[in-house]
Amino acid sequence: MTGVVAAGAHQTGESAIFWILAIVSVGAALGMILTRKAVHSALMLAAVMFSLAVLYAVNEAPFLAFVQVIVYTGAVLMLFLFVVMIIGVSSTDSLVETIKGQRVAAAIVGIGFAVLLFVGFGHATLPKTAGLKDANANGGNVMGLARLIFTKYVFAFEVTSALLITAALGAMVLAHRERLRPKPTQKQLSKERIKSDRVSPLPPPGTYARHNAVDMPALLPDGSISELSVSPVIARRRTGDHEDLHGASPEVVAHEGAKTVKAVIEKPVEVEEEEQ
Amino acid sequence: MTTMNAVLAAGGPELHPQAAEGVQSVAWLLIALPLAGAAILLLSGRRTNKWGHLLGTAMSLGAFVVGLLAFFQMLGQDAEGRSRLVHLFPFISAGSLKVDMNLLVDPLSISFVLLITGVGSLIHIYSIGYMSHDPDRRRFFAYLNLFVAAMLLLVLADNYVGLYIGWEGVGLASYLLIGFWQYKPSAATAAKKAFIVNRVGDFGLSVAIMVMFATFGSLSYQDVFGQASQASQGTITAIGLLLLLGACGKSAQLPLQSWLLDAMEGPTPVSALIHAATMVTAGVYLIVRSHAIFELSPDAQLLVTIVGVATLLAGAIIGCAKDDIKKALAGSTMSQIGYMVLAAGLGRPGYVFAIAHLIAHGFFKAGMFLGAGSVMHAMNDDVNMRKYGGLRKVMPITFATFGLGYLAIIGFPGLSGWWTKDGIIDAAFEKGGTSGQILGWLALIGAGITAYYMSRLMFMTFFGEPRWDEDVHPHESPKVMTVPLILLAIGSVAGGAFLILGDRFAKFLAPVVGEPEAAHKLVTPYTAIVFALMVVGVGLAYVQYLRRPVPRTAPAGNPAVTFARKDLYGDALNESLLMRPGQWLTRLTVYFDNRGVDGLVNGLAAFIGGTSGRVRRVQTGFVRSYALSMFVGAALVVGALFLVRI
Amino acid sequence: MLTALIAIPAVGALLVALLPKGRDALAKQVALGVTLVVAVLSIVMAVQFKTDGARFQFTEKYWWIKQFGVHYAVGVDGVALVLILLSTILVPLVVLASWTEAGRSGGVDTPPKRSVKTYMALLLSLEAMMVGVFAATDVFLFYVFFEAMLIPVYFIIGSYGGAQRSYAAVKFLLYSLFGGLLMLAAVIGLYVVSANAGHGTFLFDELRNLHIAPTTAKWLFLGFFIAFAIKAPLVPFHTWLPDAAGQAPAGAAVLIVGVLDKVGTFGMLRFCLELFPGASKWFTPVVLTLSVVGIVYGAVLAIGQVDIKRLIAYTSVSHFGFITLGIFAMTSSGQSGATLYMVNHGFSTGALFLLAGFMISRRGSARIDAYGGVQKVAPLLAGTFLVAGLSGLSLPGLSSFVSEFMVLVGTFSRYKVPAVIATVGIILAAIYILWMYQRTMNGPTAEAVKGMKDLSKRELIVVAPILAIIVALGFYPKPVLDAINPSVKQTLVQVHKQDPKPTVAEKGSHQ
Amino acid sequence: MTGHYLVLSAILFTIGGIGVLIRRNAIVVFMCVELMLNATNLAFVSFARMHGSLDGQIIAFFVMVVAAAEVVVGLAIIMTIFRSRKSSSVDDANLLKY
Repeated sequence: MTGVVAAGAHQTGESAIFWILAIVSVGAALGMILTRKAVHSALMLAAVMFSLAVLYAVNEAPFLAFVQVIVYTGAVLMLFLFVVMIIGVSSTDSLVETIKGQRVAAAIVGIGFAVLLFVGFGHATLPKTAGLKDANANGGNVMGLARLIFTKYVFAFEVTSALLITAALGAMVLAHRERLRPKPTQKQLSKERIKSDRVSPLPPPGTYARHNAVDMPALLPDGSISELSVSPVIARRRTGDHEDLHGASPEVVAHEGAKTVKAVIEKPVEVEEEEQ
Repeated sequence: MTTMNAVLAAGGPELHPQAAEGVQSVAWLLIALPLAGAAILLLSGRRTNKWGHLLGTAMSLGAFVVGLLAFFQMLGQDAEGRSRLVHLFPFISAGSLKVDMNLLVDPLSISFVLLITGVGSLIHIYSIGYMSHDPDRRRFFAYLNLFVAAMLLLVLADNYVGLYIGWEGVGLASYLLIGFWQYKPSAATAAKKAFIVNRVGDFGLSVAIMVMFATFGSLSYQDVFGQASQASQGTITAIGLLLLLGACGKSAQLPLQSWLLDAMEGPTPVSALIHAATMVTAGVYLIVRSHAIFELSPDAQLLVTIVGVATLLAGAIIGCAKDDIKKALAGSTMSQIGYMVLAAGLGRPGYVFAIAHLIAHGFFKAGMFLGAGSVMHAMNDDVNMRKYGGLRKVMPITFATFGLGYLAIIGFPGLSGWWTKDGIIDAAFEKGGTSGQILGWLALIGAGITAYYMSRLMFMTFFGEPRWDEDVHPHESPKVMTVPLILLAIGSVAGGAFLILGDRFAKFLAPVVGEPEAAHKLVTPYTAIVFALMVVGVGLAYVQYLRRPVPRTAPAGNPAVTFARKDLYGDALNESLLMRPGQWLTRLTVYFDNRGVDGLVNGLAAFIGGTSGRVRRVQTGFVRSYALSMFVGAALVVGALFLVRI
Repeated sequence: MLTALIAIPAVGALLVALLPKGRDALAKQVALGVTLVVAVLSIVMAVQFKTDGARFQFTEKYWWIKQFGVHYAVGVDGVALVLILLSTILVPLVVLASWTEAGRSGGVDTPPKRSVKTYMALLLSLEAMMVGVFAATDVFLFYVFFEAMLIPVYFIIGSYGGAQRSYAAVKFLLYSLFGGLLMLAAVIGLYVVSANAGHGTFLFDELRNLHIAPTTAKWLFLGFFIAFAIKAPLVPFHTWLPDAAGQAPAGAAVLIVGVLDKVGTFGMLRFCLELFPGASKWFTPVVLTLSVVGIVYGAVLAIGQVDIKRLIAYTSVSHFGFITLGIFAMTSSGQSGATLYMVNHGFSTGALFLLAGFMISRRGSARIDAYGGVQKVAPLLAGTFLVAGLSGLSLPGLSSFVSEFMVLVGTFSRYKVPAVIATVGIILAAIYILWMYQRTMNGPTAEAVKGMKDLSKRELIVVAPILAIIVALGFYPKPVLDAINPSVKQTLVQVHKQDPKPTVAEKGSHQ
Repeated sequence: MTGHYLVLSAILFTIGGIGVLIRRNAIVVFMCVELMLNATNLAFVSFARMHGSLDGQIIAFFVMVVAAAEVVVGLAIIMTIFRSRKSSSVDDANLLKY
């Protein structure tokens, strides 16, 4: 890809790309570890990965660049986002450090480590870049990689395949929830329902309320608030900052809704009569 | 050549015993018979309860018969051939240490054999009556037989190891017999005390044996005495002093005398046999047997005489103050053995008198102890003389035999004690020099005190008004007890004269201890003094205990009397110097071991445990802490790599 | 022959362990049968042993781990022979003694924990290892047996012991493992030295002739010696013994003190002295000091004990002082005496432990003050106890005396002061034994003891042979000494030491 | 030019490492781990170019595969933990301790 470009121009072009992408990737990386929301972190990571993909391409590794985009940015990051969504997209990390001295220590160790590496690189005498022209000569980069993978690294490759299968199985096993008691049949369910206090289904959330978010309790026809309408899991985690409520808590909103409903109830006859 | 020199140096006793023949070649029977008796009686259990005492007595008598036969055979041999060796079996051999189990039959050992088996058999017979009501009579006879066997081994062994085995064997028998009524705590304690104090003496004997082996490379009498003159003076003196320590333990000489008085807790026949006639005289035997060593070391000899004199006075003083008839006799025993030790320390003229006095003492003291046993039997086992009195009428035989023994011990002219004791006193004076004079006069004073305390005992027991408890009805003992008394009394009367007259015994013993320089003079200037002192002693006792009534409870005495009653504070001294510090040391050591040594170990364990407990806290459970340490580790590894590279 | 002696009990152990549950009686019978067979075999072997023959007899040698020069090599000299005999004779008696005690753990206050058959299986496996450790002539094999022995003992103490059994078991294990570790290091060191010399081997015969640099030899000696000193045990490594012996069931205590500890002294004689003669001589003053301290210190401690089994254990500390003293005196009578002492001590302490065990199992307490006047109610028990005790205090006529006498005489001819101090031990021995005897057996019969039964037939059968041996060896130790002397002579040749001549003879030769 | 890539790689790696240390959300921690892996990949790729050999790229390829496997399992674990503890904070899962 880059072989055709003259050395000097190639240098300039490459450094331009490098500097831009370096700044972007470092910035994104910092952003990733500093934002409070996991979703933002994932997006920042995507940015880093894209930058790296381009840098791979610049480094005469087109195959890896594509793999990076497809596997990492495509598959792995999607997986991340998926899990983030399951766990709760709105949850944010608290910024208060709980382990004493962890941040300071992390900073010192991190910076010390980086300094060590820099010093090492500074002292290292790197040979002149050889370029992959010869290596990619015989059928291109993909062919070159394939040749190595299926000859020299074939054993490692096979092991990797085993690893992947195992990982897939492992993920399935882990994600699978063990059923502790037999699945209730419809008959059992209906019997239980008849025996229970409430035969009818639970009221859906948001019914008659001014807001239809799942954590908004429904208003019953008589204007009272029904806590049954909200799933207990969500009720426990109710944070209350729905933006369209303008800072009011769901309870307040619900009460306002209840007033409105009551007002409506006071005049239903007229309305009906008018209509009739 | 060297042996010849040794022979000359030692004064010519026979050093090359010939192999034994005839009865003497089965001298092992002497030991085997009573040993078999003991084994049968101990192992057979209750089955032999009925006739066990008869078997024991028979075994003892059998040994006596063998001893007599051997003795008569010896009389038929000429003087040079009277030491005979009986080879039994090799005992220990390792490298240069070779000890054979051999027996030496010579005049000295045969004298002891006859005394032990003779007096021993009489006491066996006496015990049949004395112990007739005891449920454990069989065991008693087993122990007696065991004692006889061990004592015979002691005197018959031809080397110091055999002697040592017998030495400890009699110690064991003494332990068992003192503690025969072990359910009495006092008896059990006395037994233990006797054994332990004896062990202190045995310590000396053991070290002496070690020194001998290191010096002479052998432990048989023949080799040791043969080479004795070649050893350095220091070594010889050391051996002598160590042997003396051993003798002190066994013969209850100062400073190891304290056990003998307590040993009276044992049955009275035991006191008669072991603690009067035979075992306690083993120390005298040891010194006389080892005369070749002592003669080479005047220092050791001097110490022997000092110990002897000190003990004879101490024993006599204790004897004056005791109201317990057996303890008074025990004090007397100490005192009389003091005489023998003194004699043994005096060198050649003394040996004969030491052994002669030993034999005479064996008779009269055993007789008196048995007599005391007879009295106790009559008095419901009460030993307090203040509750006796006037017994001569109800117990005529006991009184007569006891009285003869009494006359013998105080040195009434013509009786055994007079011959032998006067001989010792004369020998002390003959030693010459200041030390001879001092020893002689002290021995004289001792004779006077002897007369006093024995008369006191005699008067309190047999004369005066009866002071008996109400329920006591004294009676004469049965024949099985009185016949031995009579026989022993005959020995008390005639033994001394038989031995001393015409230097008969001196000539008999000459092959072993050497010929005395001059024939013994029967009457010396000191004879009169001894007699005078004796009369004074008896008179004093007469005034105190016969003219005046004897109070039933002991009056509070002056400090001197208290001093004597408390055994010259010997026990108190032992207690404060040895027992109490020992107990403290023990407690301290146990504390040190538990807290110090073990504490150190457990402390180390606790330290490791504690440290782990603290280090454990590093495992906070926070993954990020672990990650941090991993990161630090990685940084360190990288840093180390650079350090190596750069 | 030797392999059979090792294999039979090992197979027996497996067999007993595999027996069905609940067949306790059968397990006991099988165990007794196996141990009797082993005992008879070992006696046959002893009879065939030629005292004037080669040093090691009944030898067998096969490759085990060829890469490291490890052989399975066994063989016995006189010393090993008598010790094997000691173990094979004691084990059946212990089995018989544990007939009823095995199921009951730790006396009365603790419920039974494990089955009888496990106990028997552990005993049998212990026997196999004890025979193995004495028979091994390959240092590595010796080490393996040395360490493997700990396992059954650990379980015996830990499962069948008294109230503090787990403390005692762990302490025993840790002490022994610590010593074993040092020894392992030394064993490896030996191999390295031999490999550097051209021929890597663990065979005792080849290592004997190995030349080791003095400094190296000292370190290797220390490695072996500390392991053996812990095992023996020598002051100051002794504190595990009272706990282990005090907590172990009586039968196991017999084997721990009677046989197991002998491995330590045996090792000193066989390995320390012969492999590192120079270093041994260099360390002699230290060892002699420790021995003498041990004799007196152990005896004083024994006097102060209130627990019978602990008391016996401390007397053993004192006696082991005598044994090491004899070994390091480097005279033939000292070393022969020390070896004989190992045997005698095994029997006399064994008898003491067994009898103490019988007594404790009746009363349910090991405290001395819980007894009193036992002689009145149980004369046989008291009598046998007295004989065993007297053997413990080395009464002449009983076996211990001969050995103690030889040790003292042998030591004195070279080292005067230690011998004299050690002799004080005989006084202290009288105190601790007789005082204990007086407090337990004499005096008025204590209330709690009144109903005590005398020895049963089975118990009598257990102690009678031991007491018979004690008396027999006391009067006629020659057969044992004849077996021991040639090996000891070899040892002395190896350390280049001769018996000191009597001073008289020396003086004579100067003239 | 290789030096620049390496420095960039080091910086990214360190940032990732610090992220692992300071973030408590298990998912974010995982992302940081991915960042570290990517950083090393960059180094491998640039080394490959420097040496003129494809081996570096192969290693990077394998790293990606392993990373993918790791993410799958790791996320599944996070899910499981979340399911039982209703939390994805790594600090909450601290029961395995002294």
